[in-house]
Amino acid sequence: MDLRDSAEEAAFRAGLRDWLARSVPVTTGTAGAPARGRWDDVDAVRSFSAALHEAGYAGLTWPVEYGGRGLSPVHQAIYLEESARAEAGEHIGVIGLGMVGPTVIACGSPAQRAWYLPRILTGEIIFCQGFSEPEAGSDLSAVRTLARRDGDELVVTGRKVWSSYAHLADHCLLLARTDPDATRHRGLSCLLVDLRTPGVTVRPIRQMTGEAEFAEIEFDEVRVPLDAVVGEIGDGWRVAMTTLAHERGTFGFTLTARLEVAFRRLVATARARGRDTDPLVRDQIAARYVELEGLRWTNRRALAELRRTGTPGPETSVVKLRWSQAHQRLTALAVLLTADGRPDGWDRYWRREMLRSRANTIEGGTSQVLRNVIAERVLGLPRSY
Amino acid sequence: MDLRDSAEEAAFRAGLRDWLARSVPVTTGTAGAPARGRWDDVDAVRSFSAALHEAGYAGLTWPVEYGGRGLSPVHQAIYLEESARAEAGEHIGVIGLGMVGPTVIACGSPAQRAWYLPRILTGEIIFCQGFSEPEAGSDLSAVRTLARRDGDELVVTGRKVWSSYAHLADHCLLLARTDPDATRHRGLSCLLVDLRTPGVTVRPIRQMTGEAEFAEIEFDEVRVPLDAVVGEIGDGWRVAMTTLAHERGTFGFTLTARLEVAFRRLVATARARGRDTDPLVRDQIAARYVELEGLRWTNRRALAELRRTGTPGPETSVVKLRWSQAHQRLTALAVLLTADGRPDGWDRYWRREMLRSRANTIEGGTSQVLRNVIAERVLGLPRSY
Amino acid sequence: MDFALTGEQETWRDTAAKYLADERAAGDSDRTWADVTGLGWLDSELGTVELALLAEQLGHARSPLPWWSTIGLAGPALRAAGREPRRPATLAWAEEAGPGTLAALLAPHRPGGGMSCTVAADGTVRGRKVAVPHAAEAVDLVVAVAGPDGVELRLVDASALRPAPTDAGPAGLDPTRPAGTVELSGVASTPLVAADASGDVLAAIRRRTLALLAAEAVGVATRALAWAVGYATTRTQFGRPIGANQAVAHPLADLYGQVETARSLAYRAAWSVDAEPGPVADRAVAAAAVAGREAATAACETAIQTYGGSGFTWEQPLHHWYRRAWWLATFDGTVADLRAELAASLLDGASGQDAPGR
Amino acid sequence: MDFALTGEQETWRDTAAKYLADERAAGDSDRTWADVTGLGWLDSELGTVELALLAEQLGHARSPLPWWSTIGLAGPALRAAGREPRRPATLAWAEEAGPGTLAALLAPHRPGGGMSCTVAADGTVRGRKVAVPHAAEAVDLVVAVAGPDGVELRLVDASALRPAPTDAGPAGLDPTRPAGTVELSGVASTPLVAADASGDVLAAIRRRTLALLAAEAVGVATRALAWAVGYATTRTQFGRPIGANQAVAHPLADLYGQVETARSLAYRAAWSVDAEPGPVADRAVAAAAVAGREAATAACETAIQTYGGSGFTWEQPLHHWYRRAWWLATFDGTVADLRAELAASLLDGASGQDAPGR
Repeated sequence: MDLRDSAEEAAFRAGLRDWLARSVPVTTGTAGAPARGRWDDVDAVRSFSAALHEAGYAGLTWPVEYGGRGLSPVHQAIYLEESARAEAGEHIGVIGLGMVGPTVIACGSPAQRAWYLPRILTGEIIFCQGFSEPEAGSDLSAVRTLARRDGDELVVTGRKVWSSYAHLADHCLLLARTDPDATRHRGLSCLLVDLRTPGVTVRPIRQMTGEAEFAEIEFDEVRVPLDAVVGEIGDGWRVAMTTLAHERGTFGFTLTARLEVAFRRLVATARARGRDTDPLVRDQIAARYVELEGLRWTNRRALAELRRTGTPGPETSVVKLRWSQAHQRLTALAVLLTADGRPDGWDRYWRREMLRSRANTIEGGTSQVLRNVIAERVLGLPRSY
Repeated sequence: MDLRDSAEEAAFRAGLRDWLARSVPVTTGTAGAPARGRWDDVDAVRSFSAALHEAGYAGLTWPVEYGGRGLSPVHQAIYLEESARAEAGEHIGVIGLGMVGPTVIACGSPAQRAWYLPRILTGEIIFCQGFSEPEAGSDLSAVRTLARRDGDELVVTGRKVWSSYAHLADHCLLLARTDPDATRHRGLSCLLVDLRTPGVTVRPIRQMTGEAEFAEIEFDEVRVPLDAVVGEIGDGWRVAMTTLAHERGTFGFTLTARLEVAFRRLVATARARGRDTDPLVRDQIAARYVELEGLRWTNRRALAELRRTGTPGPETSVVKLRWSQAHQRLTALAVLLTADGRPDGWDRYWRREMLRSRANTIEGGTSQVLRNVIAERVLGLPRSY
Repeated sequence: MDFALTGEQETWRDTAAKYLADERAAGDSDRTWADVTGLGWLDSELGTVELALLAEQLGHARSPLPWWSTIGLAGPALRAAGREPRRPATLAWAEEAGPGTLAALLAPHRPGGGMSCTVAADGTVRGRKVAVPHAAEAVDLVVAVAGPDGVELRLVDASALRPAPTDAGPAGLDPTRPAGTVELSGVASTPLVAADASGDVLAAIRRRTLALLAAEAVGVATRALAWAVGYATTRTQFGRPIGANQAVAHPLADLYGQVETARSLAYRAAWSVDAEPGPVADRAVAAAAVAGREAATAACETAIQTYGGSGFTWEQPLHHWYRRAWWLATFDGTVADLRAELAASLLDGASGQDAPGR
Repeated sequence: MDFALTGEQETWRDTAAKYLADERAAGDSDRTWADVTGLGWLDSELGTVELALLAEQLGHARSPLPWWSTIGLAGPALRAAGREPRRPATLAWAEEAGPGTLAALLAPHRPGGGMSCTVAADGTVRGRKVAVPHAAEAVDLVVAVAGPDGVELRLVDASALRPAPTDAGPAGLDPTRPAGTVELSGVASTPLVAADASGDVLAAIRRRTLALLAAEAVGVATRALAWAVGYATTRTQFGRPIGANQAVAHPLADLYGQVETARSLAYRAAWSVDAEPGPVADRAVAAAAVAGREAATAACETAIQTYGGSGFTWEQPLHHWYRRAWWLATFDGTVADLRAELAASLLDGASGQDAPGR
């Protein structure tokens, strides 16, 4: 056990930190408060993504043969920590890089690898994920979107919701039912679909913050070639689980690094408002710090397990659950600190962050479902649902 | 809506308060801390019970024809409030007065009424309740204690647990299965059993505080005359529900009045320890006060409903649930206030109260079961268990 | 001792609920104002319990009307001068460098809280007020100003102001609870409450306003809980209603308990404002405000979680109530401030010892 | 960056667990002490991570041994003087009118905290120490006394004391964590740490002790969680295991998350004590102590609730662990005190700005 960076890791971190300091565009909102919305300026995100790729920071953990750097998850974790601390934006292909690409590497055909992977790395192709449906909710095996075989094509009809940034994306990894007679998680297939195909309609979903980070995608008799299927027909459940496993991998680092940025802003807000001497506020800030630190070191513990065994430790399952609560508590505290009616930019910033945080316990697995999973799969309790 | 006592209620309260001031024996523990254990000195409880009866404060709501005062539940509530504020003990027949007596009045035979009721009022007979069983837990309809018919007698064999003060009692209201072939809540009967009958063994259950307020009762071929059955044979579920309904009636007032005593002691402790100027402690004390007040006025709202409609309002169902949490939080706070290693009697007092309070969310209906009941019966949600 | 609403009170509440459920109430605000005036919601004989029952229904409907500011913030000052609040009205007290909250204005160690708005001998008032609720809508403007003998309350006709009061946007998350700035550039004013009585009237204003908003918060919480229960009963997942999961049902059961205790405290506080004004009512109001505000926020958050994905969409109306809940949670201070006030009442000074008794 | 325990560390932990699970470990304390000495638990080459792994297992077993006071409270002072802790030892610092906690003794604004125990020129010490952990069991007694140049740490042989140190009963709820009074009536002492170094050594003592107790708390929590999971899996009610109820299962899932994050922080703090002593380790230790203490109490409370009626009987062993959890929750201050310390480190002074970075 040694929690210091190795010499090689330290060098990677130093180089990255240096690059970030030079390359992250400075954006500031009113009165020193952060500019709103990570994705408000899509052109800026695109050009930063290109810079990331050029500097070799896209696809860190992808195998070298597919254009990646072949580095360990620890490097990926360092990348996520440092880019969050530098308040750097994410690569525009965050879903392609983190989920779809690894899925194509693991389950895709040589032709799929050759065509999609380089384009994901450069940001030329932007993927979204089409798993959730209005009626299915947390129950992916209840997917109803139909992909009917018609000669060399599949004809897709159905509706997907909660697809992150689908309105920015041009491709979608779609989970659809290819065998309408098979129930539950049998008879599903995963397809790589170009969203510019006729019959696709993408409608942004406006969140309660007033912004749209998600979209619904409607497929109306959309014709997709058979070679768009990832793996075999009927293999969709396994492929989708591969995708979700990659989502869980080092995603905890992304979340925790975002929380650290939020914590730093909380401290700055408390100072700016002169509330950092209030004992109740100090107690709360310390409590939020303990939560942040707990997540940070649990991530690292899970990473050590991932490196040793190839699968993340069971601790991983708690990170999203606890992160979402910690983030909600932090933003609510910040709103209270800025609720004295004196507008200075921070008040609007925190209100928006607080509203947005209410989705944290729902998106990417509701807290209720996560507790079911922990109870059943980690603790071995009897199935309760 | 008028929250003041009526003239008649005010007179009753004043008389009671005056009587309590004269009659409650003063008991004080180390360094001003309260003496431990409400029932430590059984002789004192007996003589106070006799005094209560003599002064007309036993059986306030019982009909006059059965030796009661025929007063409204409001008077009972006033009695409970005032006696708790005076830190008066309870009548030794608290279960007989509050639950068994009313059950005998509602469901018993004339002979049972004539024999039991006056003796409950004077404290000559002390009742306990024999409902819970080791295997049945929260599920009363799973009762296994058997009462086999043998001529003019029933022969009882089985084991009851969590019977409050059964080691002080000489009689028991027992729920037993008279028809072993009927399942669930059919085939049950309620019996009035003299615990001095051969074959009965009472063993106190030591709680984690080190004290014993509960006992288990073993029945080994105990012969009970047929006329000990309350209501009809096979009618036990209805009779038991009558008993439990009486438990719920004004029990919230007892609980809340006890919480008020605890709150006063909390404030006294904070002052004695010089912690009443600590902003975090002040915030906590205020939060506990809001909880106490919420219970107090919810009780009164429910009582108004009881008086108007004869059944307590649905708010009643939340009182025990929220009271138990409020009491646990209060005692935990008090332990922290006295945890500085300076023993003064209060530290031991609060530690014992805190340990005891852990049972609050279990005894008399676990919080989990109470939430089921509220969800299903009050909110109309689908059955979840 | 009778905590039951009278039949008249129940009818009063139900009539209000019925009107607010009608789409007419959601229409043009001038017409709605005329309606509620006609319904008697501004009548002087209403007790605080009746007003609280209205406030509860207005919270349930998340009405945008400036009724609460007219009745709660301006009403007591107007009535103290023998006037009836009939037109949309509000109170202007906060200043940039002066008192931010009513509590600060009333704090015994800083009477007036360093107020810089003043009144001249000819009755003209001068200065700037900020964070004035419904500043742009109010017709009658009660302003707190520093006179020669202390804080006075005076009436200004908003239509006479140049520049007109501005709507600086929502005072928090709820766009239907805007606040604005009022420039008093030597404008004429009418005396309402002199310096010797203003402390009592301002205390009464705060007490009444917090009591009404506590009831409003209970209305918000009730509506959110009802939505959540409805959704949990009808929405199916994994082949059964989601409310059949204890993970969904038990938080709603807890919430029911939280809302009902908050309701008990809100009604009791409203009664107390009329029946026992002074420290007892102040404690009752603070306790009700803490419980009501916490219930409203918790109810909306639990409802959003119960709805899952759709809970945080713009189209789902829940967030409008959540925004109101947050506005309520921070009006004139936070629940932490209210608890600090309660602690002072319970722990400091001579009255502390007896406080828990009531 | 590698957070994994080494194979040696895992073996070390498992050997300790195996020994503590044996009934021999629950027997005569002298024999157990000889055993653990033989097992190397007092060896000087052990790092704080290895010690924390032991402390975790001792918490899991709720061992009554004064190992933690020997290694944590006395060890650093003995080692600073080139001595090895082999016999049961402790530290005496608290005084009736002087410092109550180590934190108070170390507080920069009151060095020594008004200590009245003194050392004479001939090395004899005089005064009274209170709340001394394991006072009656310890053979080696490290005492903090006021010398001419400041606080000194000196060694007293407990067997030389007249009267002998008393066991004043449990310092809290756990009878296996007693504390007592030590009368120093001019008894001979040996110098361990001079005034110029005592501040650093006392800080190291506190850091190490809090880190070990954080790990012990994680052990307590782990045991309680395991019991609760076992009971929820086997106990049936209404015809199925109670763990099939989300009302039972979900609190255990939450608890698992709480315990695992506390474990991460405890290991990290232990590592930090050796690798980065100073403010970074102090923050790491305080965070671990907060999380560990809260996890231990929560785990025992959830376990008691899971067990239902039997959970609060004396016969059910859970309450012994709950008592230990409460002792841990209040040792040398509460979690609120620890959070105040964290807040000072994060918010005050120059280092605050960078603090969140580590």
